[in-house]
Amino acid sequence: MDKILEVKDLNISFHTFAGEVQAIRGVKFDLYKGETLAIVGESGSGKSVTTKAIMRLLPESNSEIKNGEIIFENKDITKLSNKEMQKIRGKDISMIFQDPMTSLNPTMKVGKQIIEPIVKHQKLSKASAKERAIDILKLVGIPNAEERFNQYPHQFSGGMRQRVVIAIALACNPKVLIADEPTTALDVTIQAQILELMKELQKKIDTSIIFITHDLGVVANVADRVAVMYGGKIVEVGTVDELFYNPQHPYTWGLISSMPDLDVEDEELYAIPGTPPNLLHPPKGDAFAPRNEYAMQIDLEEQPPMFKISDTHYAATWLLHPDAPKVEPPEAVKRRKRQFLEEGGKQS
Amino acid sequence: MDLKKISKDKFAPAQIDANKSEEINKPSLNYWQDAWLRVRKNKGAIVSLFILAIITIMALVGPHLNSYGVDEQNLKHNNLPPRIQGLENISWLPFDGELKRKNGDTYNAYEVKNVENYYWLGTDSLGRDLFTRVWKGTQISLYIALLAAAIDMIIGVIYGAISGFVGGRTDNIMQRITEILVGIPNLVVVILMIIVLDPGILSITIALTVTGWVGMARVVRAQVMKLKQQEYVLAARTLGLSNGKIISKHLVPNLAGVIIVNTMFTIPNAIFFEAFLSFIGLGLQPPLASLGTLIDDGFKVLQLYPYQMIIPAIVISLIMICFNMIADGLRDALDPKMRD
Amino acid sequence: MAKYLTQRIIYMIITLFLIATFTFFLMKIIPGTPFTNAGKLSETQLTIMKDKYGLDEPIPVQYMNYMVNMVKGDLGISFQFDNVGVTQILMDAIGPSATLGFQAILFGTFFGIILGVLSALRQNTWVDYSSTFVAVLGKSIPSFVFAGLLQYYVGVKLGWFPVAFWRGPEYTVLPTIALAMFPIATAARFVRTEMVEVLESDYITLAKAKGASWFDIAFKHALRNALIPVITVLGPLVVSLMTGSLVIEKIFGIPGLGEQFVKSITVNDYPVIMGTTILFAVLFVVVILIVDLLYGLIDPRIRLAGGKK
Amino acid sequence: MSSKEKLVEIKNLKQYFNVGKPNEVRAVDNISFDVYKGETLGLVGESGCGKSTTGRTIIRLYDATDGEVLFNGENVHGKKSRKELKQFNRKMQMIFQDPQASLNPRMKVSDIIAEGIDIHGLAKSPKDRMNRVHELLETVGLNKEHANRYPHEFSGGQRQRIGIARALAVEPEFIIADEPISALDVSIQAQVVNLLKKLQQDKGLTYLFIAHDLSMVKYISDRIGVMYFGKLVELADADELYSNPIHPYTQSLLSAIPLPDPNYERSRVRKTYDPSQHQYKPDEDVSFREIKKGHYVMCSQAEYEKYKKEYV
Amino acid sequence: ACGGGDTGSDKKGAEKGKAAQEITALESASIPSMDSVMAQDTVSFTTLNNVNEGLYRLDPKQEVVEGVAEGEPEVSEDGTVYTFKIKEAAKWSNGDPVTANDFVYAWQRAIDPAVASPYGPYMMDGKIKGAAEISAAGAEKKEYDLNTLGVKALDEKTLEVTLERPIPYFKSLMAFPTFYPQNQKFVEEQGENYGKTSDNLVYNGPFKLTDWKGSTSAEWTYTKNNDYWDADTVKLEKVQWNVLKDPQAAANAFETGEADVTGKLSSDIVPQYEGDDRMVNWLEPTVFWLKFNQSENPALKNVNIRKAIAQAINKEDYVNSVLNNGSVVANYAVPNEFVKNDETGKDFREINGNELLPYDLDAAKAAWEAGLKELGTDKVEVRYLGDDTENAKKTAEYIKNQLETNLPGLSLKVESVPFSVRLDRENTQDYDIQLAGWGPDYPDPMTFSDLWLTGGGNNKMDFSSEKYDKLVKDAQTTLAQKPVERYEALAEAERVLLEEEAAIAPLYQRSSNVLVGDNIEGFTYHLVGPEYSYKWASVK
Ligand SMILES: Nc1ncnc2c1ncn2[C@@H]1O[C@H](COP(=O)(O)OP(=O)(O)OP(=O)(O)O)[C@@H](O)[C@H]1O
Ligand SMILES: Nc1ncnc2c1ncn2[C@@H]1O[C@H](COP(=O)(O)OP(=O)(O)OP(=O)(O)O)[C@@H](O)[C@H]1O
Ligand SMILES: [Mg+2]
Ligand SMILES: [Mg+2]
Repeated sequence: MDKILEVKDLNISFHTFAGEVQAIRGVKFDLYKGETLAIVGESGSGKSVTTKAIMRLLPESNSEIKNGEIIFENKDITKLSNKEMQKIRGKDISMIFQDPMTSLNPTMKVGKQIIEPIVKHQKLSKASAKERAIDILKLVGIPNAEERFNQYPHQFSGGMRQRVVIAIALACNPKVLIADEPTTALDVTIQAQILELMKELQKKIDTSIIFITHDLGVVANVADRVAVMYGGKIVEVGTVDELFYNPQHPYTWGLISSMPDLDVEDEELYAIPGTPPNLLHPPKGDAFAPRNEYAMQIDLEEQPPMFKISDTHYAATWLLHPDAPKVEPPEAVKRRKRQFLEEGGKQS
Repeated sequence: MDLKKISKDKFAPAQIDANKSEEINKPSLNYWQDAWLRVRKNKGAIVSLFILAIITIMALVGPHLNSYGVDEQNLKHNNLPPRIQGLENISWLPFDGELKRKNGDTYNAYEVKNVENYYWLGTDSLGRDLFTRVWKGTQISLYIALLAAAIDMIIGVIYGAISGFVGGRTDNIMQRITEILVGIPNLVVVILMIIVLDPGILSITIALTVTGWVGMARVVRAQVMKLKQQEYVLAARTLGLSNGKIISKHLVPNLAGVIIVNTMFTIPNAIFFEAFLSFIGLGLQPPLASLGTLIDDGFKVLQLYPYQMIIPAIVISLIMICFNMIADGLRDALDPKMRD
Repeated sequence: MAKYLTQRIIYMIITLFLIATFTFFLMKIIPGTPFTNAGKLSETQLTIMKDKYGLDEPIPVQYMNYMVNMVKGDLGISFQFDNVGVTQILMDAIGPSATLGFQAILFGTFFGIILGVLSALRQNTWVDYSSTFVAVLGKSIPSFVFAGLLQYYVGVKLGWFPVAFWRGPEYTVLPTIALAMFPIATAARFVRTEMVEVLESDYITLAKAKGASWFDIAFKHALRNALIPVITVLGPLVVSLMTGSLVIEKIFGIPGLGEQFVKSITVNDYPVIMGTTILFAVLFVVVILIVDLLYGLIDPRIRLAGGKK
Repeated sequence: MSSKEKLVEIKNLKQYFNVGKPNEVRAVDNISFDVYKGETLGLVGESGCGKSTTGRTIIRLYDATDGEVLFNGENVHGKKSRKELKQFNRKMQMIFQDPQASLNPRMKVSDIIAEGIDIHGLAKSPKDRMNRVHELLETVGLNKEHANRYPHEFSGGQRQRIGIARALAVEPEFIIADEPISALDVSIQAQVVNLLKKLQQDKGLTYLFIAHDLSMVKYISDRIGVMYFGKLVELADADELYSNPIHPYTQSLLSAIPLPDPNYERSRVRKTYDPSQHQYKPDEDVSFREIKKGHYVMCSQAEYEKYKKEYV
Repeated sequence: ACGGGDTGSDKKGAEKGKAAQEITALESASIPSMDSVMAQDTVSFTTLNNVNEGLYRLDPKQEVVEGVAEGEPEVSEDGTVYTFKIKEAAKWSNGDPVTANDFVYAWQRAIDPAVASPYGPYMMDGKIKGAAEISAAGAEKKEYDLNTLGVKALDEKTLEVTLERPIPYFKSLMAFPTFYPQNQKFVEEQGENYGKTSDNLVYNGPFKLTDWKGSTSAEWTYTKNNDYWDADTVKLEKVQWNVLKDPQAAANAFETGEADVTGKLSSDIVPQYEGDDRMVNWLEPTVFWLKFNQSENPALKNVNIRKAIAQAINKEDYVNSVLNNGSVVANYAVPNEFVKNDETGKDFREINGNELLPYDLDAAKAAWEAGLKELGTDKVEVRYLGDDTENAKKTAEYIKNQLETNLPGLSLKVESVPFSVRLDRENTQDYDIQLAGWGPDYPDPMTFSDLWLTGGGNNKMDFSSEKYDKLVKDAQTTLAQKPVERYEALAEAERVLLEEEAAIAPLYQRSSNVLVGDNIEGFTYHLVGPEYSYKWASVK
């Protein structure tokens, strides 16, 4: 598979009143053509910052890319001029944001908002751009597209607005689509529709998607591969099956076990203790160590490297060091693994 | 890094203090300290604050820095331009006591009038020392501004808070009242105030406050309508807190940012309004002067004695710019979104 | 919509009625004499004059008469001018004032908005500081000073524009600029504040993500959203500018309302004071209504529903 | 749930907004249910269906348009003296959705928590007051040092725990938790849910738990009500509802829950719900009927029979 | 082609060539009324004076010369009946002749209570026979007969006027616009509209008013009236008027050539033109003084206190440094360069000179001490009422400073109020000391002297001196036809008023300054009534 986007050793800091926030501390991943890469991790772990860096949407006033490259079609995005970047945005790489209620301009007709990137990037006339926009509206499943074209966002329901946002993102058949928590603000039924829609569209235009979410259920639904972020780093990456059925990082274990299982009753939920690290003063060693019940001396002193588990599966935890004591993952994780083996057995 | 080189004992379980993970390692800053931190980073605001402090201090001590009194008239010495010891020989500084005639000639007014004294900022048409008068005027302008702002804050905030919080018919009526107040030209209201009260600073202050608070009330009302739906207000209600307490304990403190910022904008308006009143002859009674009246007086002789207007104009502009910069700084710092 | 409008208009009428009543009684307690030559008038003559202007009737009767006539559109006759109807005076004077005010508000908001937008786009840079500086200057220096400076330097020294009078478009240039300083300043300050906020919103980020240029972002996306509060403050400002800036009118010799108003106040020309106040109030409530309707035009969310969210 | 004593009875509750105006909203439209002492009743449904409004009307943040709420057999709505109201405020408390928005940013944590104590005069002295605050902080898993800090210094989960402590301060019997975990991080949600469960066990609390995350609701609730457009469409024991959803909306809702299981997700079939599928006649009596003991569904007589048949 | 440029050069060419007889002038206010009967302000009077004419008018030397009257009137022995002949050539601009009836009509209107002219009764009561009675009847809402007014048309061109008592300056009164004729037919035809615009007026003066759109109009034009009996004297074809209130703006307009004549300059502008030939300066017969209200404040009832205050103000400094506009110190109550005795040709001021109640610090202090002793106090508090104009405020500041410095124990509370309020408070005598001024309506010292009669309409400060009253009454009655004795009596009255009683404290006599382009000849100002005449003006 071809790599379409490569993020190499990215380090990003924010200069704030309180000091330097090291939001991204050496993030590295690849995106392949046509795949969906889900990035999960908790709030503040740097998911949005990473993707905003790809779009070059970080606030100019206080953000700084300290190190690293973002290679897209042999160009390093971090080095492009604003003009060049404007050409890429919306055309080659586009983005969907979390909140459909606020990401549309309330004073601009929906149609105009869709047309804008089309006119800008594809140099179409207004009329043909309109045609195209209506097509896309139909594509994302908006009934009466012609009529809706001339309406304002407030006349749309939340789910429909998110579809419009998706339509905007797809207007120019982007090569990469970044979806930053596109369904978090929606309720489950609409979320399900949107997810289905995205998958369908991906098939049609063959884009690569970076899909950010907290929700492991959603990840299970959409992702081909998953990257788990914690404290400004990617701590585990692998295919969706590897990640759900054979997770290696204790944070991933924590995440999976804290989800209630519909079948299991009345047993206390697993909760990851403590609070996320403060990136103003990132810990010396493994950022997860203070919340890690399996933490070792070394976790407090040194950051773990990425250990390879399989060709597609890597995790950054000292537990994978050959000298580390073998630990058992939590029961919830093991149960999944068992399930998987049974079902996997059945399938094969 | 060579993975093999790590000594085995490093893989012993670490001692993690469970409580420690809940620890907050940020220093405890309350909201105001936090805001102050941010204001401090805003150079414009800090410089402005500093200048304003100097102006305020000068307004208080300035009139006593030389031997001339505020109303000390010496007609023989009238209309003298600025002259400062030591600076008088630096030709590019405007402190050499020279004036220009209409035909372009310059002459030294001090020599012409045979005056030995130094008037740092010159004298006015009654031969009063402008240095003393400008600072005295600053005092009055600042006083008017602050007093007006204070009343504005009190009436505007209370009115707006009640109107917004109670809502419904009360709100409707209160809104109509403000509409009527704004609908009547200021001048008419001012006349009324001046009839009812003795002319002077107090009546001006009250006059400008009669309608001056309406802006504040509107802002506060809008904010209160937003805030009263906030969950912490609802929480207070479920706990059984009375409406008055909710307004004073929960709403007003959270309006502080808006109130302060709005006040900062009110202050220049108040100063300006006073100048306007003086201009149309409803303002201060002589020999009191404010910056506004000084500008007004100076304006009349602008072509002959430009310094008489320029000096108070510089002071008033400085004050206004400072207040505006501070307002901007505060607005950014007290941003309700509370960026960490 | 119709229902909403009716309701608004009823409120407007009530407001106007209250304002008229208030001013009427205010006139009655104003000190001073309405007769400019009172110093020369004997008691007998004062009696005759009062009789002529109906000032000898009991106040409630005067009030009723005034109100009834007002409803009929008759605002009485002026004391200072001989036998001239107040309506006539106001109609003569509003033209120049309105023209000036209108031009000033257009010119002022246009430049104010540009200044404000630039400020917001380049927050905390020299662009921001200098535009703040200009804006604050516009607010802190009384407009008569600007007027005087413009008249002397641009009119007399440079000779670019006529220094005074009211005869044609070129005569409006200097007073318009002088009058526009305040709206420039006001618009600039408000636009900056609002723009800063709007520029942080999600839909602006989305616009950027679409590849929009900064120009499109500022003027197509952000400005309109930033304009609502600006309109709120500019609305009443329009009225005060339209009804004339007395000082500017005086300096430039413009036969407008402002001058008229101040003069009528100083000579206690009650009918003119009242008439002007009522005109002002009418304009004010109408402008407020227009502003409310404009909200809808600018922000479709408020449209038609009739209420603000 | 040995004793099935009713703590709260909601009878034909209605809450309309903007009554008489063109934009009238029937946020809660004639719903009735009971909450038993010591149980957790979950309330789910899509966004905007009236869950929060139901909760807020019960606690009297809104005056009900119609219907009544009985607490311990006593009507909560209707005329009340301040004292009675205060009394009632102590017994019923609420936890809010947004831990950020529900804490006054200008108040210290100790003052936030002590607010209820102050209002109801539950502390004898300032020292006693502080002790109570410390106790409450410990109860929710925070420590004394946190008392003097401001809300913005805390993480979301910690803030929500402060909100819980505030509600507990007046020792209520009944707590309405309006989406207490929706705004929280996955890794933190579990902490809060565990805490709520523990508190229920220790203090015998009764919860009305509003959420739209159905897996959490199932985990914490004894019974679950499903709302749709201001109406309660189904009410049953948690397990029963999950294993035998009857109302088509419930079925659709359940089929939409994404599970953290790629295999399952790959094979998932989603059901859609279209209210017109019922084809009710205009005069048809659509009401809440008991299909099985404790399992109620909003349906017409015809549907009732159909469901009953299918159910067996 | 470039139109703008063309017209520009055309204009220049015209200006350079033979001087067009057109000038532009500035006025500080619009014309409130063009109905001579209703007019009550200088702008109206000035305009009326240029577009209409009474029996007589004032010339550049301030002498009374023929207007529509033919030669001198016939005066009866006792000086109470005047018979005027009206010029045959006197015509209205609509072609009608000016007749005696036009005067009768106008004067009857002026006194008619139903018309309520503000100036009519003021000018006529006590002078024209029957006037006061008609006013009084009107005020009491009684019947009155306008024909009882002492004015009659003996025939088409002969007018007879009967006076209450002999009035030595009566002829000059006839130059005052209130006594102008009105074309009855035209006025009645116009009805309500009479005087509304320049089209609703007829003219019998040197110019016709054109382009005047009514009272609020900010511009108007005088156009030469070719039907005027003395049209040959009139050189100017056109005088274009504009209202410009701001004095600095007026000077600016003058500088750019947009105006050839400005209105009166404020004292701030005058120094800018010091030594400039284009500034025309003259002494106005307007005197400003402090009035002491002797009705309430016990201190002001004391003559020593009044004298002290009157003499404690350095007027020289005040006039030179504060006013600085050519105004002169006034140690008198009747202005200088105002009236000359017809018989001796000497200025009234020559009798008393300029030394009544002058600035004298020692005398002031002595009087102050004495006054305080008499009052038995060492602190005196008085209120000072002044206008709220810039100059008046500055004056207040100066006077306060002078008095408080020079008279220990005196404190002055300054109250600056709008003009109309000051008038009102004068009427109700709600003041202690007031800065006021008085300008004459006719050229005779009496216009100043009768102000201070006991109970006089303009006294309004409870000043009462039998001696003073007698002297003035004599001048009005027994001495009316004896000019020399009459002046002596009035001068003696002035001495009593100031030196003995210090009833008022004169400050200064105002000077007027206007800018007049150096291409203009024959610019004419007047000291009484209308301010300017353009009949004799021309462009060089
Ligand atoms: N403009 C900014 N200024 C300062 N710090 C920032 C800024 N934007 C992000 N950060 C910091 O960067 C870190 C990562 O933020 P990011 O938005 O990427 O988190 P996230 O993983 O997307 O979280 P969420 O799930 O809440 O969206 C956080 O600590 C945040 O405080
Ligand atoms: N104060 C109010 N005025 C008018 N309408 C309201 C008000 N509060 C709520 N509504 C409306 O009532 C309906 C129900 O709202 P509610 O907040 O109860 O829904 P919800 O089920 O809690 O949704 P969510 O899951 O988004 O919290 C919505 O349509 C909402 O717009
Ligand atoms: Mg994010
Ligand atoms: Mg809700």
